[in-house]
Amino acid sequence: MTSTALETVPATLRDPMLPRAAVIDAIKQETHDVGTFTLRLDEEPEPYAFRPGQFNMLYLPGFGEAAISISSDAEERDTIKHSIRFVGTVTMGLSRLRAGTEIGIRGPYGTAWPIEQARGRDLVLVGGGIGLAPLRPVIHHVLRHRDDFRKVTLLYGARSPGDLLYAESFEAWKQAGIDVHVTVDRSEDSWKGVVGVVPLLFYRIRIEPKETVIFTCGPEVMMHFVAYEALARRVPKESVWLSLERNMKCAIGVCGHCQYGPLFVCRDGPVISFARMEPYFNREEY
Amino acid sequence: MNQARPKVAVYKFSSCDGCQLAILCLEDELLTLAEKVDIANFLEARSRVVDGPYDITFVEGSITTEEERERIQRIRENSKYLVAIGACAVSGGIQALRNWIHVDAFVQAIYATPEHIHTLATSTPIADHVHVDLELSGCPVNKRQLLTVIASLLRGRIPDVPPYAVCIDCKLNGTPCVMVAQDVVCLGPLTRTGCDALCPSFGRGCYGCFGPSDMSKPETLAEHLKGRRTATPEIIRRLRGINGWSPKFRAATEKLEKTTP
Amino acid sequence: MLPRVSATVAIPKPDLQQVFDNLRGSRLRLIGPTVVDGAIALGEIERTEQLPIGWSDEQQPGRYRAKHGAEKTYFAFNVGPHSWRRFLHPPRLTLFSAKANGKMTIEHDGEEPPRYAFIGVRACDLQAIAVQDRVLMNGSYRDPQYVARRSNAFILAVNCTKASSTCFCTSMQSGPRVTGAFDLAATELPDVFVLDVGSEAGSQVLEGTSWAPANAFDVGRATEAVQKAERQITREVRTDHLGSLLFEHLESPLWKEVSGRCLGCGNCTMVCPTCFCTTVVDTIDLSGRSERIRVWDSCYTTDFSHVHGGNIRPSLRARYRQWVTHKFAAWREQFGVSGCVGCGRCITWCPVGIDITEVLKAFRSTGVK
Amino acid sequence: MTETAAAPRVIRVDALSRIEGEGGLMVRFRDGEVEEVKLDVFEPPRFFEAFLRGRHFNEVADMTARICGICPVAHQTSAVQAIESALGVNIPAGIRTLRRLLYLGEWIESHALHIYLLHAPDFLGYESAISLAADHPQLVERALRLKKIGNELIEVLAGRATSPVSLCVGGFYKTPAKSALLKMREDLTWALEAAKDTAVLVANLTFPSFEADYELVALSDPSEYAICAGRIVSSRGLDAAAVDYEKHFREVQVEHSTALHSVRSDSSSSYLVGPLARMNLHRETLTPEAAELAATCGIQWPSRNPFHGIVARAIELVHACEESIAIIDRYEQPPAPRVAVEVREGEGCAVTEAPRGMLYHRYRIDRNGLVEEAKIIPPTSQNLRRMEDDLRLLLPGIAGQTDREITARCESLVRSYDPCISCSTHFLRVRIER
Ligand SMILES: Cc1cc2nc3c(=O)[nH]c(=O)nc-3n(C[C@H](O)[C@H](O)[C@H](O)COP(=O)(O)OP(=O)(O)OC[C@H]3O[C@@H](n4cnc5c(N)ncnc54)[C@H](O)[C@@H]3O)c2cc1C
Ligand code: SF4
Ligand code: SF4
Ligand code: SF4
Repeated sequence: MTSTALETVPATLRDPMLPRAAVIDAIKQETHDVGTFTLRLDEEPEPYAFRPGQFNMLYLPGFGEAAISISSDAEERDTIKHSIRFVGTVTMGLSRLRAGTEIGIRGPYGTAWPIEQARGRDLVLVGGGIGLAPLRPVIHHVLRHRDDFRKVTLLYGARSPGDLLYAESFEAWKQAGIDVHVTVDRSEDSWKGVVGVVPLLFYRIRIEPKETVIFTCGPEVMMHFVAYEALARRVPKESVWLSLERNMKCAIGVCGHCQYGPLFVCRDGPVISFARMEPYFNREEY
Repeated sequence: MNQARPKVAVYKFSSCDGCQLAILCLEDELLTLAEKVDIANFLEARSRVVDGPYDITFVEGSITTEEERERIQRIRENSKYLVAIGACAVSGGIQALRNWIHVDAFVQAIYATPEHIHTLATSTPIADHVHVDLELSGCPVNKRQLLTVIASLLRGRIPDVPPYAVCIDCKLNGTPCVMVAQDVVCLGPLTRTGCDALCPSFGRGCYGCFGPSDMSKPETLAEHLKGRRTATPEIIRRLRGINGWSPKFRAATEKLEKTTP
Repeated sequence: MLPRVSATVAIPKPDLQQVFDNLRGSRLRLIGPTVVDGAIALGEIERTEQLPIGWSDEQQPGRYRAKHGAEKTYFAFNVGPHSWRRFLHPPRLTLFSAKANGKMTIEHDGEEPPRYAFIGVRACDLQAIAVQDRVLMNGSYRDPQYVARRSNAFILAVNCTKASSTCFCTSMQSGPRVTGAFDLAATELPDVFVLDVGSEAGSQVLEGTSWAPANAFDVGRATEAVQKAERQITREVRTDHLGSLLFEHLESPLWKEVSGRCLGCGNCTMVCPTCFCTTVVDTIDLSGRSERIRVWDSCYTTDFSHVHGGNIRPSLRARYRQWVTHKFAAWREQFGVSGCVGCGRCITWCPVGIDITEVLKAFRSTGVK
Repeated sequence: MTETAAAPRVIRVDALSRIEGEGGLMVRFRDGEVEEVKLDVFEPPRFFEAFLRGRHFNEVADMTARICGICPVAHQTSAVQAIESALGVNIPAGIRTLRRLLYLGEWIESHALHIYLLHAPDFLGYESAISLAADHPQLVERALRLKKIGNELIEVLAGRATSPVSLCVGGFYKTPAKSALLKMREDLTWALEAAKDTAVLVANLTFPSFEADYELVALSDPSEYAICAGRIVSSRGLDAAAVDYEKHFREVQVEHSTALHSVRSDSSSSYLVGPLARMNLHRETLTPEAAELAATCGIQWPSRNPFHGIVARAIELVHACEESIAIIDRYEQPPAPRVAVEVREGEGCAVTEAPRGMLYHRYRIDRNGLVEEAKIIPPTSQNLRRMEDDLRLLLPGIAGQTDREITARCESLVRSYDPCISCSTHFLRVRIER
């Protein structure tokens, strides 16, 4: 019986909520509450490819799923890296796993950093805490294609020196021609660097507003001040890109949790321009 | 809780035994449970008692005597993870209704030699006395929720007990709202889910066995009920049921009392 | 001989049973209105006697009464506590089960989704189905369960011949006359059903009935009956620039005022025929097996807006605002239609009777200034 | 065990296990003679009768369900029937039958729990059913399934087994469709067979030879095994209407117990209620298969051996399954779940047979429908005095044994009563002092 004039659908539509299996190849403890998981996927059912800024849903049976950005090199095809902060049900469950265990994965999802927009211009990456994870694929890209960009700057901060992610790579990044500025909220005796919140690092660099593209990821208040500093330096709203975080249950735009005004963060984000976000961004409890 | 067989203890304070019975009512899982954990101290079920410390301790009942007040301290010291189970342990239970009356007079009335009856003036929840790691509300607790808590702890997952109101489950079940369709007073919008919206499915109003939901607004419902011609004393009585002593219901009723002549 | 698609025919009312039988003969499960626990709800039916014959309803903010009368009407009531999304997008659905033992073993029972015939879909609800189609079936990802249930569903729509006090479909351009995709659309008259044939399938199920082309008199009476319903509608929402009005007033004190009366129970979202939000619950048992179960969620629950580090919308004010701005503002940007179809359920089934049309009116008057 | 002339030998069980609620036992011997026996009830009083005052009669069933997690149906039934009597409400036969079915569900659940999980381990030499399961898994699985079927019967009728929600003054909030009950039939048919096997199993246990001269008291009804109503009869000739309960029984306080003890008003002597009393008094009203088993199981009825309580319970379990099936087969969903109730001033009481014995509730209702006075006498407080008497009789015969053996025997005797201490509200540790 054909009814109600609807198009016909294939009988077996693959359920987009079904994860595929991935093996944990290695786990590297980055800080006291962050670990980087290296995952390996079978080529089946299809080879895996992502763009910097996108994320996966990681699934641990009996615990649930969590949205985690991909923090590895997009041009390195055989493995995927995720830096995970252990904060709640799923991530704590993941923290107990060992290499060799299989977990579930769906993805990649979401929008990517608009690297093309930065090509031939200055790129400023601004990260806070775990927010450096989704920026790292951009750094990998810059390292591979340094000549595509003019000045590349990383402004990064964490709560304390012990919370700094990927600290062992900072030197190599500097060598490769990235201007790295690091700050911490709270210093410790051994800390010789800058103390203060991330947006303050803007006072240490010079910005050519028309020629600069900014990518930022971190706590919402931090991004708010990053946008503020950028706009104060006349960087156009269209050149400031944020990576947002919301509760997510499906990552495919049907569960409703990640709504942010008219946007679904999973579908229209997580990477989105400040120009698009401005009417809704940082409104009290929105 | 990574060691081979965690030691589990079950203790009773002032209560009806219904919540610890929920463990025995896990008929399909009881024997598996006894394999996965060492039921080391559970007087209602077994005579053998293995000394603590215990990995998981379930405490049923409220504190109503001096002896209980002391005993809960010792139990806490002997327990790694303490779960308060049931309305008595979480909010003082139905016997906390005595907190608004003078039991002394009553003791005089029932007992010929009242001096032999030792009781505190109030019935209070476990968390008023010691640190509680997890509270599982309900009168009685839902055995599925209880099983989820145990299985979660065994697998190292933070137990997840939904805090929202009964209304949501009532709607999931498709039960037509008894308050709207039958003019029955229902505490569902104030009460934490866990019972699977049982009372409305029997055509009657929820009476609050699971205590307040995370954003329970008893005053707001009370205002509305007054407008619907429900007398204030009745509203007070309804809120002062199984979980009357829970801070939210208690505050609302005491406020209502002040505003009624 | 069967009528052509887009023909208008009339059948004697008892012939509806023949239509039911034909549908059941095509292995469809009939879902229709039936009296359950004091309300006209949706349930599985087989015979026309199970319809609420002689029943009507009376709806007001926070109040619903099903009433039995003397007349042998089949559809003399409006939408009830259930909507069709219970069947197209079920409240609880097991996605798959998994076993954790170092390996990921996923079991996904490929059970055939049920094939339904919906009896008595009202104009607003038909519009609501179209709204959910856009969310669950026309985006870049499609929910296979929804797609299967929806594509197989037969729709016998019904034009409303009375309206409840809480209806405002006229404002939302969704009723009371059925428009959009249906197989059959009926208008009930005292003696006959006047049917618009909307599809080949709609025509086929008239097999064996004593259908006849509707005469002008019947068509006239049917039109008049629906117009009568339209005249009964008193509630109204002005929809022009409604979205921008609300977005401009995200920080209005009105939110706090209304949410002060709100219980935060979420009933408004649960009865709404277009709300689509779901969460996923992971069960866990002693054997190490777990299930992932998709469950309707509501933007009123605190867990809904929970992220690590706190809650995005800790206050009820913010959650109430999320509901209203999603329905009336964001939805249009997201899916190109209004998220509200004017069925009035959220008004009737709000236990404290908060009336969305009044709330919007209040915004309108601040908006105009 | 060294015994000096001066120091008494004391045996204490601080907290009795495998019973419901908390109590202890203390036995003191002096010069080899039993000097004192005390069943300590330190379960704190919960003051139901106090806070029921001022509540509306419609709330009483929900509140009294919380007296006991194991026999809430018993409390609810006694409560609603007492109130119905106060308000002059007549309950149609169909609803009364449904209440009986609900009550039978509780008997099945409670008896299965007691027989297998609480008492049988004593006879089979295990400390618990959990250890028993290691050697005899099929026994414990049978027990659990029986118990579950009892619970499910309650759930179909009233939502949940602990604090059920459907019983109310006037009837039920909702009655089940016949189809819902028929779903239970297959399980109950299995349960009937399992109950029969259980009866044979327990009748063949080895029982201590011990007898006492009881006044047995139970509800009686010539037409059926009395549960929800009947006259109060005893083996010593008492035959009274339920309303005269308080004329024939009274409560006394003892120092070591928060539970009051019930005694006969005239003689101040103890009496026995519960399965053994019921079986002894009116076996003739058992269902056919239960009656057949009672006659052939090898126990001589009437029996005055309290340890035979487990057999009586098993035969009642057979009865409960058998009668449940019969009720389900005859069941027609009543036209209305409850009858209209008009508020009026009044006083009423009801006696029903809880799994553990007679349960008395009395209420006085004022003209606004609020409770003015409530009185609740649970079976365990009626049996407490009798338990102490039994222990006093039992001990001289076993005084020569070790403390461990004495303790075990005493505990088993107490368990044979299936005491429910939480239930005796105003109501175990064993202490033996020698
Ligand atoms: C697009 C995107 C990319 C992301 N990328 C990364 C990434 O690369 N790395 C990363 O570490 N994270 C990332 N996140 C964040 C990550 O998704 C969350 O931290 C993760 O979902 C937490 O899941 P969980 O189950 O472990 O925690 P949850 O159990 O959801 O808990 C989160 C937090 O809430 C607390 N909590 C839990 N339940 C409650 C409750 N009922 N009441 C109060 N508090 C509660 C927990 O203690 C914890 O602090 C990303 C998020 C998004 C949306
Ligand atoms: S918002 Fe209210 S009126 Fe609009 S469609 Fe939803 S339930 Fe109906
Ligand atoms: S966000 Fe709220 S209003 Fe929008 S679809 Fe979800 S539950 Fe409905
Ligand atoms: S139904 Fe009413 S009270 Fe409940 S959340 Fe909606 S508006 Fe608030």
